[in-house]
Amino acid sequence: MSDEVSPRLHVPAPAIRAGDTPDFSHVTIPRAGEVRRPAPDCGAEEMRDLAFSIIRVLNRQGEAVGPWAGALDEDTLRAGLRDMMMLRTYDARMLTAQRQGKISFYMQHLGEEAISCAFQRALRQGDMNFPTYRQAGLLVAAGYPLVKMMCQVYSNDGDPVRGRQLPVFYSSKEHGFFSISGNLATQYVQAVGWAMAAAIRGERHLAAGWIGDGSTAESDFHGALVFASTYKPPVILNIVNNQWAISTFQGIARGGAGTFAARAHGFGLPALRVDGNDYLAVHAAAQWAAERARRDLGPTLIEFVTYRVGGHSTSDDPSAYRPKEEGRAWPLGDPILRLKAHLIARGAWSDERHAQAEAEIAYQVAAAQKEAEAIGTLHGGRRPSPRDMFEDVFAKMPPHLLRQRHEMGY
Amino acid sequence: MSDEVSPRLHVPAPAIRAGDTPDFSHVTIPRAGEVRRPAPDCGAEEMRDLAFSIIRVLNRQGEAVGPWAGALDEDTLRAGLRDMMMLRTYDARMLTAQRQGKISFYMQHLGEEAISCAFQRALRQGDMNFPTYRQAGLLVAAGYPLVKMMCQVYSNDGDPVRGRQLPVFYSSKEHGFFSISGNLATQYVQAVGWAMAAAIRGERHLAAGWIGDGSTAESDFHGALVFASTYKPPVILNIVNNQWAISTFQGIARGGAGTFAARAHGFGLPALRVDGNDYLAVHAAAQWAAERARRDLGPTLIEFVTYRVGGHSTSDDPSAYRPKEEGRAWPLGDPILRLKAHLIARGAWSDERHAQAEAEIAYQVAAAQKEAEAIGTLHGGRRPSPRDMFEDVFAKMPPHLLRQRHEMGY
Amino acid sequence: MTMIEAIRDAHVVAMERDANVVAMGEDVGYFGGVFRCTAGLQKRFGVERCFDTPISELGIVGTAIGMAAYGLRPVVEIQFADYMYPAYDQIVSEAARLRYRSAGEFTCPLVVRMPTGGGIFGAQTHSQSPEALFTHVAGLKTVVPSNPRDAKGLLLAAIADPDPVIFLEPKRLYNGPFDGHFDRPSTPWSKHELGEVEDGVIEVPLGKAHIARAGAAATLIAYGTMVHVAHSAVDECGADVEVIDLRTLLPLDLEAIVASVNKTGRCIVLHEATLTSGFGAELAALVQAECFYALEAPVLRVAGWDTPYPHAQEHDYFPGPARVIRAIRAVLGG
Amino acid sequence: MTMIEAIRDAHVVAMERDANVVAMGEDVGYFGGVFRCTAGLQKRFGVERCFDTPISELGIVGTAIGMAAYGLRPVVEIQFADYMYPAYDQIVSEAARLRYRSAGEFTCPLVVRMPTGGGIFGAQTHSQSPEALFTHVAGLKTVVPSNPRDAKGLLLAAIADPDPVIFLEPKRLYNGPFDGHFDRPSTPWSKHELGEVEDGVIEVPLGKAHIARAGAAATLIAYGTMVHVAHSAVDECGADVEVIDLRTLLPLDLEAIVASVNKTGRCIVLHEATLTSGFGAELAALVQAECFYALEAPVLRVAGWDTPYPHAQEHDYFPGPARVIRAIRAVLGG
Ligand SMILES: Cc1ncc(C[n+]2csc(CCOP(=O)(O)OP(=O)(O)O)c2C)c(N)n1
Ligand SMILES: Cc1ncc(C[n+]2csc(CCOP(=O)(O)OP(=O)(O)O)c2C)c(N)n1
Ligand SMILES: [Mg+2]
Ligand SMILES: [Mg+2]
Repeated sequence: MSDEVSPRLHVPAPAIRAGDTPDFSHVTIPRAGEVRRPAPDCGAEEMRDLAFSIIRVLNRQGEAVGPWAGALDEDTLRAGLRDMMMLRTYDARMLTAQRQGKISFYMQHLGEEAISCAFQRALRQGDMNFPTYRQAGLLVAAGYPLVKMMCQVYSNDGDPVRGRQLPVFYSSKEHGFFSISGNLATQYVQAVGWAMAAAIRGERHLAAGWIGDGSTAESDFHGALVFASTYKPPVILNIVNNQWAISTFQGIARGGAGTFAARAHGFGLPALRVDGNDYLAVHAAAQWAAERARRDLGPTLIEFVTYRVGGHSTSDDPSAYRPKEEGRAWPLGDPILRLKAHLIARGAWSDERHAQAEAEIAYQVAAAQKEAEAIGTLHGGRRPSPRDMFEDVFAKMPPHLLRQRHEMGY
Repeated sequence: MSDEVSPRLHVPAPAIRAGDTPDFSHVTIPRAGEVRRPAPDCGAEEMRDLAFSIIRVLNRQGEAVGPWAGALDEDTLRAGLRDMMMLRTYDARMLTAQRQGKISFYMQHLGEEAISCAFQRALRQGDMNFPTYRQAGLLVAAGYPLVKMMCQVYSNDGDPVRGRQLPVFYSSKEHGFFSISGNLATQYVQAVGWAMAAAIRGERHLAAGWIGDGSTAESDFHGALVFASTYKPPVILNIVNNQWAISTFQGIARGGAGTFAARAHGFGLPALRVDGNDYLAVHAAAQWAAERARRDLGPTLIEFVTYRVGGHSTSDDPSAYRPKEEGRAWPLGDPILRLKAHLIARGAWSDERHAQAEAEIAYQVAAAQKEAEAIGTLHGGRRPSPRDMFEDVFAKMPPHLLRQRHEMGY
Repeated sequence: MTMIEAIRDAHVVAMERDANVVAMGEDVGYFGGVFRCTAGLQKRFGVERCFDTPISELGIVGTAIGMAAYGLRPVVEIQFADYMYPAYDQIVSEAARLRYRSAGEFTCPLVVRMPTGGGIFGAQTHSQSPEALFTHVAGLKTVVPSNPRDAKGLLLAAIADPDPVIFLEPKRLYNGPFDGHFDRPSTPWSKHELGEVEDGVIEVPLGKAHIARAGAAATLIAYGTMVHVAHSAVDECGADVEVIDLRTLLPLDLEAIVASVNKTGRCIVLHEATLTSGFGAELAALVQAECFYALEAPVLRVAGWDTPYPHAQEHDYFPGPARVIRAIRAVLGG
Repeated sequence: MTMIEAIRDAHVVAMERDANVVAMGEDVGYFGGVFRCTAGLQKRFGVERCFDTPISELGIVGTAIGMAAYGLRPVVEIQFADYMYPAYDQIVSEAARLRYRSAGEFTCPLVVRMPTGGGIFGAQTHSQSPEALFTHVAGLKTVVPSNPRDAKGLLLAAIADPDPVIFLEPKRLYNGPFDGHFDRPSTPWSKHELGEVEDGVIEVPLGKAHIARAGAAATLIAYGTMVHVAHSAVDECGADVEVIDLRTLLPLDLEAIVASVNKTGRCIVLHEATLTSGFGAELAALVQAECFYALEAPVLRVAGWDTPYPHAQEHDYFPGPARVIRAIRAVLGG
């Protein structure tokens, strides 16, 4: 072996960093409609190619093309557009509230709205999401009251979780939205357990796990795939690949692998890779995976390819580690503009109706905010009591906690 | 979706259980020589097929055939045979010692001897194994003194780790054998870190991680693959698939996946699947992976297919969960008999020489045992002092430990 | 009935009463557990209610949390407490806080069983007593039975509890009481009155300690194996010592402790776990605060040394009767 | 110099002295850490000595153990202490026991840094103080600095140490001392004498406490943020209280504690972590045992409540000066 060399540490790095000109020419984007749609009972081995392409429905002309185009009616699509617009408006308002010091922290969805909004529309009452902090669209699309969402963010007296959680860590069983943890990835494996419970009881509910690209490196991701592939419960395992994990580009978590979707192959699970900025593609993929779950055909892994246009959170300034304009250069475009264009192309929408909807939504969100702020903000108004701090540690307060509450003066 | 059904929990189970007749007809065994040998710098994507077959060199006639046949000379092969025989004899002796109550516990290698014995012969001084409890062949093949091994097992005063560890939890830096943990899988990721350190320093050493089929379910397996695929250090990640994890058949850990080797694909790492009962195949695969490491071509994952013929440990009675005769039915045969047949077919060995070697080895092992027992056993003779119990918690004993040692009377 | 049989019996009773109770873990299904605590359950209740899992403690507890949130009552086994660490994040960050962070919307009625303690030559990875790593975590209950009857009753209470319970089973007690005398044969439970366990439901509530032996000169606080060590130490030294078997570490029966120490004025705390930051620290801190004016001697702790659990030296490591007697003499002389 | 700058400076000094020192963690490389503690290191020392890692605390610590065994001296960052649990198995079962189980053949000179404590509205997952989960584990050293100078000196000592050191950085102190008064603006370190940090190597040995303030009436034992809370409480109540800044929890400077309490006869232990089984329990247990005859009042503990760290109520959760003053009054009256 004359070719021996000293080893060196290979540290993946993005080609483009802060200060450079954005460049996504290395990202291969297949044409819309190009990727085949296997039957939902197709074996994982027969569809490995789908982990290496991107399922896309909306083409540049705003047409829905190819086998994944689906058959969503115009009302549903308009509702979907509205969900995304609502989420974006809500985000903008809450960001401002954070800058005004009314809330402590916020995390937005900019550019990723299609994923959670479209996915939720493939679920039914009784299904359960195990979301991360970047899927509030699940709640919006499920019709969760805006004011209640805001009260959570404001940690005021209307907060259903009594001020105990960071802003955006919502919880609503009724809306199929599991309480958010804050520890990355931990809930991915819980989603599998929830689906196992449905299978044990023989009840027709499915679970959806959510994880970010960066978080796939965590142990719980593996635990989820191991248990999902073993017991084959009705679970959909979603990866939202928005290219970044705070300052770290997805190459660090992905290593030398082709795609995150391909992780499923080592477990014999089918995987889809989907344009996350294409409302119709997201919905079609979710529908396909949900059908598998409902026919007891087992778990599906879906990688949604998207881009985190905003900062990681309000504590983050992305211009320190990537080009400022990278978001605009992202080749999959803006999910709202794309669905809007599609509806217009279908003759089911117009710029005027869009502007009007925008105005309505802005009004609605502003009104909700007013209502929420009237209850209180983090620092003023009606806020949860210190007494609340001692509740719900256990179902029944044990003596030592009661004593501590008394010591606190409550 | 009219095909909807209630989900149910799919719990994988082996076709054959205790009391049934062994049957391995579902295991596809390719003919020896059939699997191609890609160049070591072949891309992972170009060799996915190798994770779904089994690299085999020795055919039924004892001939070494095909592209993996290698060129081990007869002396080396005879040494290999001797290593395996030695390990088997050692195991038998120690098993008996356990039954006699001279040691607390033991774990044998029966049927798996080729893997650790042959692998070690592809390593060099300065390379480091991170073994499990079933790779003592690494030590045997590296020339570690038998008496010292036994002293560890006896926890006597000659035990290099001062009686602190369970029997078989050896440690020898000099022989490239990292201290065994007892917690499954934890050391797999440490092997990657060790290799990263070699890469950071630019030093020509490689690391080999070891894990059992059942233990691939642990988080550390994932951590190891994530870090290995990210930084591409000189590491070989071995999976010993001996079909069982205590009472649990490999289907529980593997779930619906094709093979354990295929887990590498989701990480863009090349994987080999190898007949673990074929000394030549094991060596050839190890050599191939070592060449990749030494040419800084990155990590390799190898699944060794074998069968755990004995109980999990001396605490286990496998007849409670699998047919008694399953070991004999295992289609890959006995590694010692197969190498013996090969050497005989090559004219480099004979039944007589084999019998003589057996006698010599038996004598050697018995002599070593006598020497070790003369020092002490778990319950008698010269044993580590309670004083030893307080050493090595830290490099320098802090006051509270000194105080405790004094309290103990030492 | 051995403690193993008692634990198995508790499973049977709970699984018959409530179809939501499921058992799982490594080797727990077909084989019935390496200590046989779940033997027969799979046959009796079907593969969907008692099954083998992959070797991933994270996965076992993580999926069980999802199941519990769904409405099941999973009872999971960690093969040895020493192997709970991969599941620790799920236990601490998830199970313990789910009710709190969702304000009761989602809950986690989960029991995590694990064999603890040494005395079987299991060395560093089959001997640990990690109870203090649970008692520090808000939202967890921690239980340690010392005999078959309590094991059955407490396990039933744990399964019925609406919150996560860590159920630590001193493996050295599985087949008979162990009083710390390695040189003496141990009696099987069948010859011990606490081995007599009633059929069906037994009530042993969480959070209530048991005065295992009444006495007036000093209070020995113990749990699990150390209850038996306490008994034998007291027998041997002949002093009039009260022994409290805590049964539940959290919630703690502080009332029982305070009443005893106020009476005796002297207190010794026993456990097998390493001394520093062990649960004995909490007990000593509480006792000195609550009974300051009654105490006639400092609260002493007898515990495992601050080293990993060694193999060959395990008799030297184990805090046996000799050390307890020395402590009794010290507090009585103090 | 802020505490962030001091920590960064310690890295620079250590990395310049010893090519084996490497830094890694989530966002630690290019960006320099979410708290900027490693900013500039990648540029200065190259990508092989300071790099970003995948989001796997297990992987970070697990690979670092392998590196340390090889001969490097990794200094790894866990982004928040709340996220150390996935690495806990590697820390407890591996790093802590490697020297022991190999009888010194393999060692683990590893530093695991993590920001701890609350006060920044970080809620349950950005506020925890898990020190007691480390002090219970044989083989680990645990360090908590309370100011920039100590942070630099202790971090240098930790990196030079031959064994694994858990280095807990009170994030509320990163930019200035915080005395528990949420309603007052906090002074930056630049206006504080402990913000004056010498260039180059500073010696602050592990295992030595610091008498942060001398006094005769009672002893306040604190570390990290609570040192500043102690100061302000003492200032406000005007009592003659001695404040001990432990700096290192394990090995503990018991001598300094005993000397102080034997002098004052009264003792209060402070920490931000939940009360039950917190490190304060160990301190109280030790003090009552070592200073029994000197104590004129029970050792009191002021700590975080036994609940998860809440968001909106964090000022109510934090054990601030008011609670400390109440405790001072109680021990002085006792
Ligand atoms: C266990 C754990 N480790 C670290 C963190 C800190 N953290 C919060 S978000 C984040 C990045 C996550 O990236 P990704 O998974 O890609 O999700 P995204 O933010 O892009 O949606 C990190 C490291 C955490 N919350 N939990
Ligand atoms: C973290 C952890 N969990 C559980 C165990 C208990 N245990 C020891 S060996 C074993 C089975 C391992 O099976 P496998 O990985 O296939 O290795 P094999 O014994 O077949 O060589 C189990 C469950 C352990 N040692 N560590
Ligand atoms: Mg991301
Ligand atoms: Mg196995």
